[in-house]
Amino acid sequence: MTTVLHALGLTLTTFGVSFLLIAALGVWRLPDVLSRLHALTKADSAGLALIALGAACLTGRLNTLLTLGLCVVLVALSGVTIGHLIARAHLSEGDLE
Amino acid sequence: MSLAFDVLLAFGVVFTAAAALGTHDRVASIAGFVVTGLLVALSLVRLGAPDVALAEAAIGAGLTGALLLRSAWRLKPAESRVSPPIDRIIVALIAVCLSGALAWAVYTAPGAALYPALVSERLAESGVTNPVTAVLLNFRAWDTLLEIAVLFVALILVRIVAPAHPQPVVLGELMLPFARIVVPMCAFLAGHLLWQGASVPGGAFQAGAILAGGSLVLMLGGFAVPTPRLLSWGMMVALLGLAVFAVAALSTEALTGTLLLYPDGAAKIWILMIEALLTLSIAAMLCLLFCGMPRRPLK
Amino acid sequence: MTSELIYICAGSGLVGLAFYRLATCRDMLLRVLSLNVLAVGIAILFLASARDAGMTDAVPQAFVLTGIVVLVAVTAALLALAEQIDRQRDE
Amino acid sequence: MILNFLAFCTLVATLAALPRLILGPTAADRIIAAQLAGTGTVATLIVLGTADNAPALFDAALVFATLAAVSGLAFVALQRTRL
Amino acid sequence: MSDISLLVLLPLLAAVGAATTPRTSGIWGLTATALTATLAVWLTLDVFQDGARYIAISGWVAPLGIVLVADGLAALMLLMTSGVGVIVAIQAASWGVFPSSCASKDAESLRAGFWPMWLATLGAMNALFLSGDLFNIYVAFEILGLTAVGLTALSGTRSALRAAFDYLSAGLAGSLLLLLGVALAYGAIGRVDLAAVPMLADTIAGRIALAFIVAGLAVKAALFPLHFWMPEAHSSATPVASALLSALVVKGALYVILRISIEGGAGMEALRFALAVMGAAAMLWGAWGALRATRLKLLVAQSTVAQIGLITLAIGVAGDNLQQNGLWQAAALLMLSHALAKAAMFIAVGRIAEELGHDRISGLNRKELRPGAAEFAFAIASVSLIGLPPTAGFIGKWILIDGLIARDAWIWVALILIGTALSAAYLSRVVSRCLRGGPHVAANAHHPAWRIGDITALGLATSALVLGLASALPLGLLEITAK
Repeated sequence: MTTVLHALGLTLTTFGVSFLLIAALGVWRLPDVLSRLHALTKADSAGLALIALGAACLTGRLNTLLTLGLCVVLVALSGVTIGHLIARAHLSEGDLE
Repeated sequence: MSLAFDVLLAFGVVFTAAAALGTHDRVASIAGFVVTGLLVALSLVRLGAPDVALAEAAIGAGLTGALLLRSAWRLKPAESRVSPPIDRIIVALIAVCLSGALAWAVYTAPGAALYPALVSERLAESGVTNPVTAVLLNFRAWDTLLEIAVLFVALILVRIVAPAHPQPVVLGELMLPFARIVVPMCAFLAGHLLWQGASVPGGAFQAGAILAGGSLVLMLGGFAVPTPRLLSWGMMVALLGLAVFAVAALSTEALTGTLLLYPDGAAKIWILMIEALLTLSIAAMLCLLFCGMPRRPLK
Repeated sequence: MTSELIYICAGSGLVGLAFYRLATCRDMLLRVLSLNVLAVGIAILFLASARDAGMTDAVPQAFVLTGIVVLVAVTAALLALAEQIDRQRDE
Repeated sequence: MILNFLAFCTLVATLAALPRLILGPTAADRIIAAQLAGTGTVATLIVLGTADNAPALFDAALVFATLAAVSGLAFVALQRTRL
Repeated sequence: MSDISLLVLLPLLAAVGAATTPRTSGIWGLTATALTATLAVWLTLDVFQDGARYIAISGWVAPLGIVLVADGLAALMLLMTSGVGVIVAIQAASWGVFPSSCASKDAESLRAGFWPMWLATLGAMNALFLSGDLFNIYVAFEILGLTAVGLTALSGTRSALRAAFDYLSAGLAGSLLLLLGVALAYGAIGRVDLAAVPMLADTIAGRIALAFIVAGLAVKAALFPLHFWMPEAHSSATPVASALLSALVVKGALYVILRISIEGGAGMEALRFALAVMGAAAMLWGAWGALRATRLKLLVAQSTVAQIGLITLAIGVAGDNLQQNGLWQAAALLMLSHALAKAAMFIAVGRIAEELGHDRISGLNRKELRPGAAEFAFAIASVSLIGLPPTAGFIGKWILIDGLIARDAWIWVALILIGTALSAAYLSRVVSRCLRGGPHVAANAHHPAWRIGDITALGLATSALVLGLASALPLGLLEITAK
């Protein structure tokens, strides 16, 4: 049981980290603001959620689950909100500046 | 592997700091500085100082970042005038020598620390089990009292200078769910940090900073307009911190005959009470430092 | 000890960087930023020299914590002054 | 060991946002980069906490996540509030 | 409740009170300043009778805890601060203490800002003088730096704000240098209380730490060549604020330099030599600046640069007190006399500028205006600064030169004499114009009116004079050391 959980945790974390790496690559290489934003919000919240899930499996304690879950919710929420605001400002003004 | 992590982190800290200081674009400077703050907080975690890391993340990166952003648009664009190259080369050489000398001095220092033994020996008498909190509110509470005085004085200085209140842009309806989750989260987290600060990393300063962050969300989202009335209430709470801490110090002296020596067995209660009050007061002070003071009550 | 050395290098690098910027730049915001970077560098140096056998001494931690809070107060004051200077220049 | 490597990779992802932060060209790009770095730090802390088996770091990660939300909001809300 | 803790906490509490109720802040201010002065006198009497006193805060002794030390030097400094403070507070009260007496909006806003700042300055300086811990000194300096900047920015003009910004950033850089020194000291010997300074002076890493600490203090004390922020800040503030800044605030840093130099013992000789050289350079540079100044306030501010140089020179050549000579006592006495004279001078300058409507030196002798009490006070203060008998400045210089001659250190004697001659030269630029009477003044010239400023300036200047006659008192107090 423990080894299965461990293996699952490692797999999930690895997936999460690769998501983050892809997000970083996207933000770096994609051509314009909106596509970069796309890369950020998707990969970013998915990546963190996977990492948190993996970490929860690896530590195997339930009380960390709450903390990690709150982390994910907060980051996803701020990612969504701020992404939306940036996009809106970007579309209405041409650019924030 | 862990070594590679440290090397990359240290390099990242210096690199982001250089990027933040090297550009004349305001947003780039500030964003760079915020990221530097985050990476520094990470390195503080690596250095085994999670209390400080929490404070650096909350205050150093979060609130300082917000303050800098407030000012960025009110200040003139950065002057691109630079010193002549000769000057810069000389200064750069001096800076390199300074860093080298500093690194050498710190690295070769014998580091015969006396404190850890003393702290662990006396931790039991201090009333709390988190050594950092014990140092801050018992062993060296005098420093903390004066530190609150620093915040107070900065507040009065800002009141004298009276910068304009920040005017956030209207952000629309999506702010409501955001604030509904983030603000209670901040309040909860502040209480959590305050309570657990007695035993594990956390404490009044971190909690106060988080609380201030929550109020910032309310203010920036347009949910709490800084009216003069609200600001005067904030001012009262802010001033209460120093007043009560000083009065508490005097009363400990009246009770036990020694300044800031808490009565026998009641140290934990005293420390928690003072910390709870300081949390509110620090939050109010940080908030007011960000949003400016009520104008002086002139007729 | 090696990992401390790495952070000592980073800390003194930050101090040197901040010194360079303070000496060569007149822009108010960048000066405030440089002072903040200087303080951060000192904090890292302080804590790197407080490591002993894997444990970090609590007293320097308290010092650095105090320093961080003091720094945000002074930064707020500096920025308020800078804003007011530029506002008066406009008028 | 694997977790240490994963922590390293997360840090790489955090730092990979920096070129965008420096290059820009628009303010929006820099804010996106800063947001990504914020998420990266949270992720790094979580992975580090797992690797060192130090759940205290998860609390730190939570604080970081909250603060990342606040500073991200500040970036957006304080744009163009010129005096 | 002991007098030592009240000396710090009472002004801080009163500062909170004054900030909460701006309308009655003057009452808070005057009462608290007077009470603090009483406490300082009380403590001094106590120290005279029973010797130095210690308080271990929280019951923890150094190095872990913080110990407050009240020895003769600290008591003298406390007395100096609250003495000058009381008189300057009386002067500041002319902005209106009671709500009914406020003349204008301007006065009210000055009042609302001034009193909390001044009270916090008082508390921070007292904390500084009593502190026996380097990190605690750093925190006290942060309060002091902010209040000093607040006092500078009080006038609200753009030049004052600009000066305040430069002052605050220089002050922050200085205190960060101090903090860096504390960090290095911690790395070197693992503790940061003042009693550890002699141990620091014994090792190379410790000496580097001390060098950083002293460099930070030198920025704070406006010691040449780190004084760049100071003349502008001191000359663009309001007269009362300038008096406090120039007379008291820079003394905080000088006091700590003196304290470290006394504690440091023989290991600090190189650092002391550097201090003496910097002091001598400051003396000459400040005098040069004062000779070229076109505005009266700038001249007085530049003279502060020179006088700080003289005091630092005295600290630098003094050696440590454990050896026979008492030259460091000359430095303390010079600090005291400079505090009184410089406060008198700034207030007098404020009055003169008020009567004339400007403070250009070239326009000082107006035909239709006879010299008044302020000019007279300026002249007395000048006498004390130059160091003519019977002032305290004279006694301080006498002890200093006497000790140096006994050591055959003729170069330093010559430098001090040159500095004295230069100070006579630049001060006579003002005095000769101010006090010129006779045919130069028109027959129908009127006398300036008497104001509170005349009385306070005269009071301060006279006390600088009287202190010379009663200098046995401070010198006796300085004999009481902690060990």
